[in-house]
Formats: sequence, C-alpha cells, structure tokens
Amino acid sequence: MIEYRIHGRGGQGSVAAAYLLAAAAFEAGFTCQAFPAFGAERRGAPVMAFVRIDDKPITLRSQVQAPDYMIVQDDTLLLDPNLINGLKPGGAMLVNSRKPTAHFAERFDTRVVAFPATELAVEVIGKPIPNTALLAAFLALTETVPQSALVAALKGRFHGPVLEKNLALIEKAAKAVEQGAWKEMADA
Amino acid sequence: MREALEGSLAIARAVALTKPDVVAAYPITPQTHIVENLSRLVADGNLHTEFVSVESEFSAASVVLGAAAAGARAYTASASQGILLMSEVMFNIAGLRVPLVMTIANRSVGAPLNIWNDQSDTMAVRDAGWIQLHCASNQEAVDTTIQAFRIAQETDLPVAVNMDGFVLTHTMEVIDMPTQEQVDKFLPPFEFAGALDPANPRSMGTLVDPSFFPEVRHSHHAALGKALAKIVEIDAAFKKVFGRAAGGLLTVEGDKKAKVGILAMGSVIGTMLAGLEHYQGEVGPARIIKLRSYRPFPAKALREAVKGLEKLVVIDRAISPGLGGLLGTEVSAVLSTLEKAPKVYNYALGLGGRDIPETMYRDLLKTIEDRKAPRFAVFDADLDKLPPEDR
Amino acid sequence: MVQITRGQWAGAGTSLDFKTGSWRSTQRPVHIHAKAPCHVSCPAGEDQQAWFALLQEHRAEEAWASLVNANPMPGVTGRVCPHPCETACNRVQVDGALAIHNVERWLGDEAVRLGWDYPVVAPADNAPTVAIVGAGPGGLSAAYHCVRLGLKAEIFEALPEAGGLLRSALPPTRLPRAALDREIDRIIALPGITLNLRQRLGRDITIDSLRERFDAVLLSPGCELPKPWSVKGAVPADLHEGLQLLRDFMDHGALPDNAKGDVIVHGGGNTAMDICRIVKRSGAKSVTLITASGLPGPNTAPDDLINVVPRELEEAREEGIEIIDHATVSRLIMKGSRVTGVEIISLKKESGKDGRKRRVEFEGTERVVSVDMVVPCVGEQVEPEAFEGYLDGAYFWPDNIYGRMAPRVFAIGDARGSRGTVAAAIGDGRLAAEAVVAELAGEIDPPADARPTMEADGLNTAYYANADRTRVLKLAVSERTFEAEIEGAISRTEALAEAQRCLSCGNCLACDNCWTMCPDNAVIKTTELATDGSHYVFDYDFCKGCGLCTQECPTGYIQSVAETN
Amino acid sequence: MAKSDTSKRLSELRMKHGRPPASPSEPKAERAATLREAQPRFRGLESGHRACQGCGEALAARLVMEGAGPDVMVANATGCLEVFTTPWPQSAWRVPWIHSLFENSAAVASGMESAMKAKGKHTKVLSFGGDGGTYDIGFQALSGMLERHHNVLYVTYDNEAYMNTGIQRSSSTPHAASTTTSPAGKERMGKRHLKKDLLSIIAAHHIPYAASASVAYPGDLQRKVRYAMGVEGPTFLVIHSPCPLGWKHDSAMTIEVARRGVQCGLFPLVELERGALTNIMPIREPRPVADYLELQGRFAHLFNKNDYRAQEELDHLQALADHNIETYGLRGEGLDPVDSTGAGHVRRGGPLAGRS
Repeated sequence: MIEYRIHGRGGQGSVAAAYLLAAAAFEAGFTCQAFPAFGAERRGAPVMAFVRIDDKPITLRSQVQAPDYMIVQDDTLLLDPNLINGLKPGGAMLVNSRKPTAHFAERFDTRVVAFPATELAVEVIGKPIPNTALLAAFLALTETVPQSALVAALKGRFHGPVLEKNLALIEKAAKAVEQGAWKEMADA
Repeated sequence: MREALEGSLAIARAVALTKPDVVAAYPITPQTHIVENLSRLVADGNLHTEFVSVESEFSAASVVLGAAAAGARAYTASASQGILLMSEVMFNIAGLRVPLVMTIANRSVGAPLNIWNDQSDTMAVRDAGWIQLHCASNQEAVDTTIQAFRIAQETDLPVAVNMDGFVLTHTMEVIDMPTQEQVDKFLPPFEFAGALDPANPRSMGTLVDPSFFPEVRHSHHAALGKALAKIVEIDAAFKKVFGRAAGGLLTVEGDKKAKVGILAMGSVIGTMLAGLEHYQGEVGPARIIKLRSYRPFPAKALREAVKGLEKLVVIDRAISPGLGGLLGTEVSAVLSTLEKAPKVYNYALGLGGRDIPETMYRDLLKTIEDRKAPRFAVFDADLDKLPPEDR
Repeated sequence: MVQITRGQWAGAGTSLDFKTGSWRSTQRPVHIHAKAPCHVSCPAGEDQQAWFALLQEHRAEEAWASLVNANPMPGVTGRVCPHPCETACNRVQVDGALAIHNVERWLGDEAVRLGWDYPVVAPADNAPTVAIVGAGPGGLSAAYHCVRLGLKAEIFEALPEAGGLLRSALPPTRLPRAALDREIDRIIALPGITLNLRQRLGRDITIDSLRERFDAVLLSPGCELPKPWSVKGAVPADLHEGLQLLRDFMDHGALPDNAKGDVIVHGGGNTAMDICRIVKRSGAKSVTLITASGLPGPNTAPDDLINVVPRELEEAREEGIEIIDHATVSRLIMKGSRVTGVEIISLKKESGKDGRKRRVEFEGTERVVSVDMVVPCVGEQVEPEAFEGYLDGAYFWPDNIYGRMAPRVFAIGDARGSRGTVAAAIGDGRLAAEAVVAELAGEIDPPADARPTMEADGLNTAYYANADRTRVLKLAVSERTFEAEIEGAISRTEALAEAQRCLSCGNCLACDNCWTMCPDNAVIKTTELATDGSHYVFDYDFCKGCGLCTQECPTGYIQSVAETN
Repeated sequence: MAKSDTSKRLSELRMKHGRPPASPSEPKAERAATLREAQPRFRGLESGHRACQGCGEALAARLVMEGAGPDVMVANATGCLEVFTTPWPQSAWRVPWIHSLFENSAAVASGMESAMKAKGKHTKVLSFGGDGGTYDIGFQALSGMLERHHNVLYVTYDNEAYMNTGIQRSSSTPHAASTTTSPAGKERMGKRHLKKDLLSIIAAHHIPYAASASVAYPGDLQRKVRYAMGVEGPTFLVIHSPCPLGWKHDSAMTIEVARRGVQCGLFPLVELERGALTNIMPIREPRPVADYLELQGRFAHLFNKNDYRAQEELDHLQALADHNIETYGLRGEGLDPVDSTGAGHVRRGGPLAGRS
C-alpha cells in the first residue's frame, strides 16, 4: 500500500487532486482510497487530502499520518517546518514552487523536487490551478501509475476544451521533471 | 461496474437507480454532496423525480412523509442537527408506518459545534421506530440504500441508512455500481397499501387514547421484530441478483476463533480489520463483529456471534452522558441472558471526528488485558487537556 | 363494526358511529310553522305570506289560487281594504311594509284578465244547500266558500243587482264598477250558486221559511239604517245623512246646493272620508272632517287610530280636506231651519273603571265654526225589519267568531256589529261556511288554527336585502274626477319584485341557511330545490343543540325548544 | 388523463361520498340508501365529529370541503380540527386525510403534492391548520411551501388562540383579548400585543392568490375556495372561525359574532393576487367594534365602566378597525349585493334558486 498526503490551500484543488490521483490509480488497476481532512476552513486556509493505493482491498480509514509521498501545492505552506512530519524515511516530496529544487533540498532532509506548476497552468490553461500539472509531474517521477491512467481519470472528470487544455498541461508537466526519478522507491 | 467514486456520488447514483418519485432535502454538512449530486442528476436530465429543496430538515422529513403517504417512493438525507430537527417528524413517520428511506451522513451533535463524524445523531433517534442500518464501506452503503427501499415497502417502516460522514461520504473508493437492469430486477415498483387515495379515502394519523395506545406500540415493536427476518431475506435476495450481500443483520469477521472480540458499527470496522492484520502478532487476534442492523436490534444473532468470546470490546461512536455507551449498554443487556457471557468493555471512540488510527486495535486489546480496565471510557480522550476537576 | 387497524388510520366517515346527538342537553331545534302577522291581522283570513311565497317563485296563478282559498274577491279588497296586513307587516322594522294590497289587486285583475279558474269543483247534486241573505261581499264570500267546501248556495238579494255596499257606497274612484262586476260575475257563475234578486226578507221570504227549506241560513243583510246622530240643538230640515248622500250622489251625480260652501262632515270611517272628497271635488269652499279618533302618528294607539284606508287619508289631505281629530260635534247653530255653524268640543277615548273605552269630553274646549252644511256620517245599523229575535239592539252581536246565532243560522259582515270592513265580511262568509260544514258533519266548530304568531323579534333581519316598497302611481289631485280610479295598477314586474320583499315570517324560505351553517352536518336536505321547508330534516342523532340554526334562521321557522330526552 | 376518465372518476367519488350541487348536465345519481346519502352536496366532513356545540372551525372546514371536494387530499396540522375529527377508530373525513404534526402540515402537503406531480395525478392537495399551526409554529413550513410554489391550497382556521390546549394566546389573538396566557387582571388588559398581519406576510410571497373569509359569509367563503381550487400554484385562505368556548359567546351566536367581526372592520375580507389587493368585501355600514366585542366574554373586561383603561382599549380596537377600513378601502358605496350586508342576503329556494 502506498500512502499519499496532499497539502494545499482551500481553492487550489487539493481534494480534487487526491480524487484524481485515486481515480488514475484505479484506471491503472489498483484499488484506491482518497479523502480530505475536511475542515471548517475557507478559501486560502491550509488543507490536506489523503490517498491510498494498493493492489488489494483497503480497509484502513484513518488519516494518513505517515505518507510515502507528499505533494505540496503551495510552497508557502512549508514555512511551517512541521508540515513534513510523518513523511516516511526515504519518502519524497513534490513542491509547487518557482524556487529551485535546491532551495528545499537544503531545508528538508528528504528527497524533494520543486516544480512551477502554477506558472505552467497559467501558461497552458490560463488559470492558476496547479493540481493537474503537479499530478502529472508526480506520476512522471514515480511511474507507479502511467500517464495514460491520469488521462483516463481526467476524461472521467472533464469534457471539451477544459479537458483538452488539461491534457496539454499534463503533457507539458510530465516532461518538466525527470522521468522515473522516484521509481525504485515506489517499487520498494 | 466497478468505478472509483466518492461515496456521496455513489449514493446519489444508487438512489437514482431506485427511481424515487420525490426527493426532499435540506443541505447540511456532511450530507451535502449527496443532495448536490442528486440535484445535478436531475438538472442534467438523468433523474426524473420531484426534487424538493425545502427550507429545513423538518420540512424535508415532512415532505417525504407526505409524499410517501400519498403513494410515492420518497427519499431524503440529512445529518447531525438536521436529524435532531427532524426527530419529531421521524417519530411520526415511523408511528404512521410510512415506508421511505433516508441516508444519515453521521455527524456529531453540538454544542460545541462540530461538523465531523461520529454517530451521535442516529443514536439520538434510536427510539423513533425506524429501521436503522449501518454501513462500513461505501459499497455497503450503496447496496444497503438499494435494499432499504425494498425493506421499507415490505415492512411498511421507514429505513435510515447510516454512513459515517466524511469518512465514507467524502471518500473516493472503488465501488461496484449496480446497473439499472439489476436494480429493476431486485426492486419492485413502489407500493404502499395504506397510501392516501381518493378512491379509498382513509384518515391517517388519528388520535389514539389510552384504550388503544399500548396495543399500537406493541404492534410497532412487533413490526420491527418481524423486520429482522426481512432484512436477512432481502439481503439474500440482493445477493442473488448482485452477487454480493451487504451484511445481513451482522457479520463476523477477523479471527472467528479468537476469544476476544470487537463489536462496532460503521466505518471503524475497516480500521479494526486493518489493525488486526497489522497488530495481531503483538496483541493477539480478535473476532470483529460488524453490526449492521442497529434497529431492529438482532439480539439472537448477536448471542450467536459472541459464542466462545471471553471479552468483548464494544465501540460506541457516540456517548450518552451520565450512562456511557448506548450500543455497549444494549449489547450488555442482550448478552446478560447468556450463561457464559463475555465481559463487555464499552469504549467511545472518535467522537466529533477524532481520527481513529490503526493503532487503536492494539491499544484497545492491550487495555482490556488489564483486569482493572474500565468498563466504559471515552477511550481516546486526552484528559490532560481538561481542567483537573473534569478528568 | 370497528375495523381492526393499527391505530394509524380510520375509515372514511366512520364518525357516523358516534352519535353526537347524545350531547344535546338543553335545547333542540324544531320546525314551527308560525303565522305571519299579515295573516293574523287579515280580517278576510288570507295567508299573504303563503301566496307571496308562491309569487316569489313567479307562480302567480298558484298564488292567486292560494289567496282565493280565503278571499274570492282580491280585485275588490285590493282596492278598498284598509289593509291591516300592511300595518302588521314585520317588514316595517326593516324598510317599510310590503305593498300587499297592490299585489293583491294585481293578482285579482290578472285572474280576471287571464280567466284563471277558481279552485273549486261543482258540488254534488244532492249536496246540502245553504240559504244566504244578502249579496254583499259577506254573502258572496259565504256562497263561494260553501261551494268551495262542497255545499250548494242560494242567495236572496233584495236589490236588482248583487254587490251590496260595494256597489252602493264605494265611489268608482276607489272601486271602478268594471272591476267589481267582473269579480262578482265570476263568483255567481260558479256551479252550485243560485242568485235570487229582488227577494227582500220580510217581504218575499222569512228566516223561518229559509230554515225550513235549507240546510243552513246565513244572514248578511249589511247595515242600511243610519245610526241616530246625538247632537244638541235643532236638527236642520235639509239634513243629509252621509251614506244616503253618497248613494244619492252615485245614483244622480249631484249634490245639494249648500255643499258648495263650507262643509263639515262628522264621522271617522271610509264613508265619511269618501263624502269629504266628493264634496270637495264638487266645488265646496272648504271641507272639514270632525272625528273622535286620532290621526296616524308615533303616539297614536292602534285602537285610537282613525279607521280609514291609510292612502285615502293621505289622498284626502292632498286634496285639501281639513281634519280635526279627537273632537266631536256637540251642538248645531241654526239660523231658522238652516244650519249656520257647529260647536265643536275636544274629546278622547279613555279607559274607564271597567277597562272599556269611553269618550270623555273636555269642558272648556268648545269652539264654534260657521258652516253651510253639516253631514253626519256616524255609521249605520241593521234594518231591524224581519230579524226579530236575532238582533241584540242595533246588531246581531254573535258571541262566537263563526257568527252562529242559532243552530245552522249564522250572521255575517257589518250586521254582526263588530265589523266594519269588506274584508271582515268576506272573512265572516268563510268562517260561517266552514262552521256550517262542521255543524252538518256533527261537529261543533271547525278545527282552530293554534299556530303562534311570528313577531319581528323572532326574525333574523340580517338576511334580508334592503328593497324599497314599490311606488304606485296615482292621479294628481288636479286630474282626479268622480270616475277615474285614483290609485294606479302595478305591473307584473313590480308585483314580482314586491313579492321578493316578503320576509316569509314564521315560514321556511328554503334559503339553505340551516343546511349551510350547521357545524355538525345535522341538517339534512332531501332534495336539491324546494321552497317550503319540508325538505330539511333535523338529524337528531347528530344535532348537538348548539342553537345556531335557530339563531340564523331568517324567518323564525326554526325554533329551539327544551330538550326532553 | 382524458377528460372523460376524469369526469367518470369524479362522478364515482360523488356517488360514494355525496356530491356537490349537480350541474344541469350531470346525470341523476342513483337512488341513495339514506336521506343523508341523498344530500345534494359533497360530504367531505361527516357528522359525528366531536367539535364543541356551535364550533366555527367545524363549520368552516365543512364549507371548505364542500367547495373543494371530492378530488382532494388533506394534510391537517395538530389542533382542534384534527382531534375532533379523528378520534380513533373513527374519522369524520371522506377524503384522503393525514395528520402528522403541529408545525408541518404545509410541508406534508408539499410532499403529497410532489407525489401527485411525480405520479401525473391531478388530485388537489389541501393543507389545514389553525392559527397556532399557521401564524406561529407552522409558519416556516408554510412560507417554504409558498416559496416553492407547490400547487396546494392552504387553509387556516383562525380562531385566534390555541384552543386545543385550552385557550392560550397566539400571535393571531387580537389585542386586548383575555386568554389563559394573556388573562385580564389588575395589571393587564388581556393580550398586550397586536394580532399578526399574516395576510400581508403571505402576500409578500407573491403567490397567485390569498384571501380572507369568514364563516358568516358561506357563499363568499366557498367562492374563494372554488377560485383557489382553480389556481395552479400555492393559494392561501384564512377563515375567521369563532370559538364559542374560547371567545366565550353563546354557541348559537357563532355566525353573528363572525358577521360583526367583519362588519366592524376588525376582520377584513380581502383577496390578493400576486401580492396585490384585487378585491374586498365592502362594509356597507361599519358597526362600532363594541358591537362585536360585547358578545364575547374574552373582551368582557373592556366593558368595565369603572376602569378608564377599558375605554382606552376599546378606543384602541376601534382605531385598529378604522385603520383596516382605511388601509383596505373597505368603506362601501351604497347598496352592493356583495358587500358585508348584501352578501348575507338569502332568497327563497336558497343560493341555487333560479339557476337553470
């Protein structure tokens, strides 16, 4: 079982990202589970969402305390040094940031990749919603779930121009990171 | 067809498959996604129903009461304060023996205000006279929802389908969604012999004085008693069509030979099963009893399920202040007729959405190893957070 | 049979098993047909409410048939009757009495115009035959009612024409001859009535012979003989008694010369009033009526009121007749054999020790008025000839309402002494005929009508629409002649509209109020449309005795009586 | 449903439970077994109910049922009407009828109407409540029902207090009326507050039709019922229904009291369409409010000659009546057959006489 934790701010689509990731995993033949740590927070407040994928039924329903991977949709969240708590040793973190990866690698004792997903989203779909770009990059890094599964998941969620733009976006995002960089870990 | 679906969407689609005539609802967290999805189905022309967006839960319950009384298949959903606001109507629906279905997206009841999951809402209306079924997964919730419509119309009783708020309603997971053909095969068109009809104008809801009231109550009690068999029968019928059952009155899982048991309702069962897998090496195996039918309370099946157990942890997802756990108390009472009844430890867990981690399995079993373990506790409460006099 | 249910529901209308009638403890509603005051006050015995009820439904012929069950001469009484019914009418309390007499006259005229048949069948050939003395209104009514009740009637009239005082004493301005003749002709043409003219009692026949020949004898000779005029001083040689003066005028069309000057008429009846108006119309300088009675006014007691047709009084005053009420002529002042003045004294009828009214003259109120002519018109009495043994003083004075004087002998009309109107004579004719029938059948009296009278306070007037009394045209004073009828006729539309004003006192209007307003559905209506109340039934199984129907019944037909169960 | 099917069904219902006055074209019903059954009206509310003697509400409900039946179903709020018509195992109703709770009849009716819509049926749904169940506790459900535009006729039987529980004041109780929770005493002259102007609130919902009626004018009342029955969408009728027990008047005086209530202006009879005043019953001769109040024991304290406050309250109520007359323009102009005097007038043969 692989466990994921997605951090974001209300309005950035963290829950949607979790659902997309789970749906993509399902398309790839896994069982999946995705749910938000739903709060009473409003737009802009820090939020979390969780994803589990496995190749057998998932019964566990607690929040993900010790994720294998973290996706951080907003680098300002990392101003809180405790955000990374629970990340498994040998885990990895993808951060949406214009800052270079090195900036985070210096501060956090884990594998980290920084990727300007918001900018890419603005460029491709015209909206500062980083979640699909991040997911595409994330899948490219781990290769646990093929990009085609994300495409299938997106097709289940969007239609028409929105879908087209998102497909273009994930195409670009997947190419912006090192393909399979975290693969061996996912396989572990 | 297997799909990765959010629980609320799955429920909305399951409800749509039953072709309800009237749906009435008032939004409340965490039920909102269900009615939003139903509204979306209606708006997109995928569900032909009278969708009544009422001005309160009180009216939501009243609308489905009126609709069902008038011969319509009716559905509503609510949670928490909404259930309490409905409670007067809920007693009424059941007392009038009107068949309809409601989803309860279980949530705590304020004050203090808390929007997260526990089962205080449904426990507060446990005496309303409804059939109350609990689901441990979204698959069970979908299947139970479809079954509930048939149970309702075959028993002339309202059915509440409980699913934990957020933990199930907002969780996407893999669900085998029934097809329309399957549902049509399983669920006959709505029929209510007592429906209001100008051709046979009956008066429903009469005034009953002491000369007959005990008989009415007896009759209602007996009706719920008879519903036990119906629930089992309909679950079996469901299995024939869909290839899977939804849990009958209760199911025994985990290690069936274990001397220690854990009994619970709802999604916590999954976490306990995960814990069993993870920690049985450390604290030993446990028999996990998943109670699906809270009302009617399956006393006989329960006595059967606990055979051979020495200790039984009953997890309550609610509390009756001044007493403790309601489920635990009721289980104790039911088991008290057994010659060799297991010792019951009743712990309230996860109140107000407190996360129940996998380690809870280990912690529970470890605790009851101690002979002086408390028979009731709000198990995961950190008493250090309270003023000393409250601990 | 209680259906076994679980208590959630009950069957439709099963409350009928619960008889709420047992809750009635103090009162229950009942239907009581009371007499309307018009009916009670009608000397002829007409039930105006009954025929107005029919007229409200535009059933004019049936209304007339109902009317002539009591009075065969509505065309006459509708013109000459002082209509006490209108005085008694409860509608006075709302917006004025019904114009009953106008509608009655219209019905009478319609019957003649359209040839409606009297609701009688020819008596059997061997039916008992009743002798009737006098073919005035009383005699004619008696003959008609005899036939109506299955008897035959044979009338003996001294004069060459039937009609009595209708013909001799009523000016055509009030009763056109044509109207009179039409109705009399229709009555005497009825099968079973024989009219013998120029047969004078005492000369051609006697009561004893009639009693021998006939099964009963009804006496309606009228009053022909002027009552003595009690006045002090010498009586002028050329004194003209009122009724005689009227007859002379109607026969010859002329009045004595002194009638051109200042004339005083002494009396208080319709004849006096007729004389006043004829004299005035003939060119008298002034005409003054001296009467002991009172004029209409808020404080005038009913028994003090001048006994004339109200509209006649009104018309007379329009025509310039002066009236001095509560006064009498106490003395005549003569210059030679001619009267030159009268002394008048005020008086009033006061109750004496025995409770009976008597006239009290007030000393010191005497005044003298100069006149050219005085006409006494103080009433008439029975010509005593041939009535030996039956008269009590001037009149018959029977001691019962049927006028029975002896076995199978009855007195009718003015001659009874207590009457004074055409309508009363007509009523006497009916009463006597009914009494004859009873007596021939071996019973003493006909069954009495014991119904109570519905007074205005028994009505709920909230339910009656305001509607002004029909305005009836009459000739302007300048156009009044000796022949033309003064009061005009009303149209069918007006008659039907006037009928709608009838309050139906004491009798069901079929308005549906009780049926509509019973909170307990305990008034059952058995047919959709009906008019007489027989279609409403109280269902005492459910009536709780709230009294609402009684309260809201417009006519007082529903009354609450003490619960006896 | 085809027209002939509908009329066949209606005629069957009429045969079964009495019928409304026959139209000329309607075939004659078969001979009924009893006089009661032969009555020429629809007996929606049957005898044997257990209302007090002279109950205005029972009368009003009976009139409404006659005007509305037979193809209707009723949701009835808790209250006198519900209790006195359906003591198990009996019911006085001859239409499908349901009682659920005090405050939800409008919502239950909403559900029934939705069911009819869903099923493609045309049975009209009525919702009944007293003033307590309408002005007060059921107001929210009513407002929701109106806003959602359900095709429901809501009828409130306004007897101006909680009569079922023993004459406690409601927001519909008139100013200065003495009730068991607003008793007149040394310190108080009955209810201190005003009668809620419910109709204005209803009107603000912009519904197709809202009206007030009185048991004193059954013809007007039934006309309004029939009109509302013909409207597609929410309609509202408030019926002034005197309560002999609670208002403390003789049971025979129910109609008279109601009539005076209208004629003095304290209970204006008005009709509103889409919130706009479209019709009123003019008052031919406004009566002094004292004429209305003096019949009722609940206002007896206003006739205490030795209490200056009594006159003050009488004047206050008069001012309220005058205000109604002014606000709704109730003053009549001459004789009007449908004004507060003319509307009561009867004719021989009843209201149907002369109808061909």
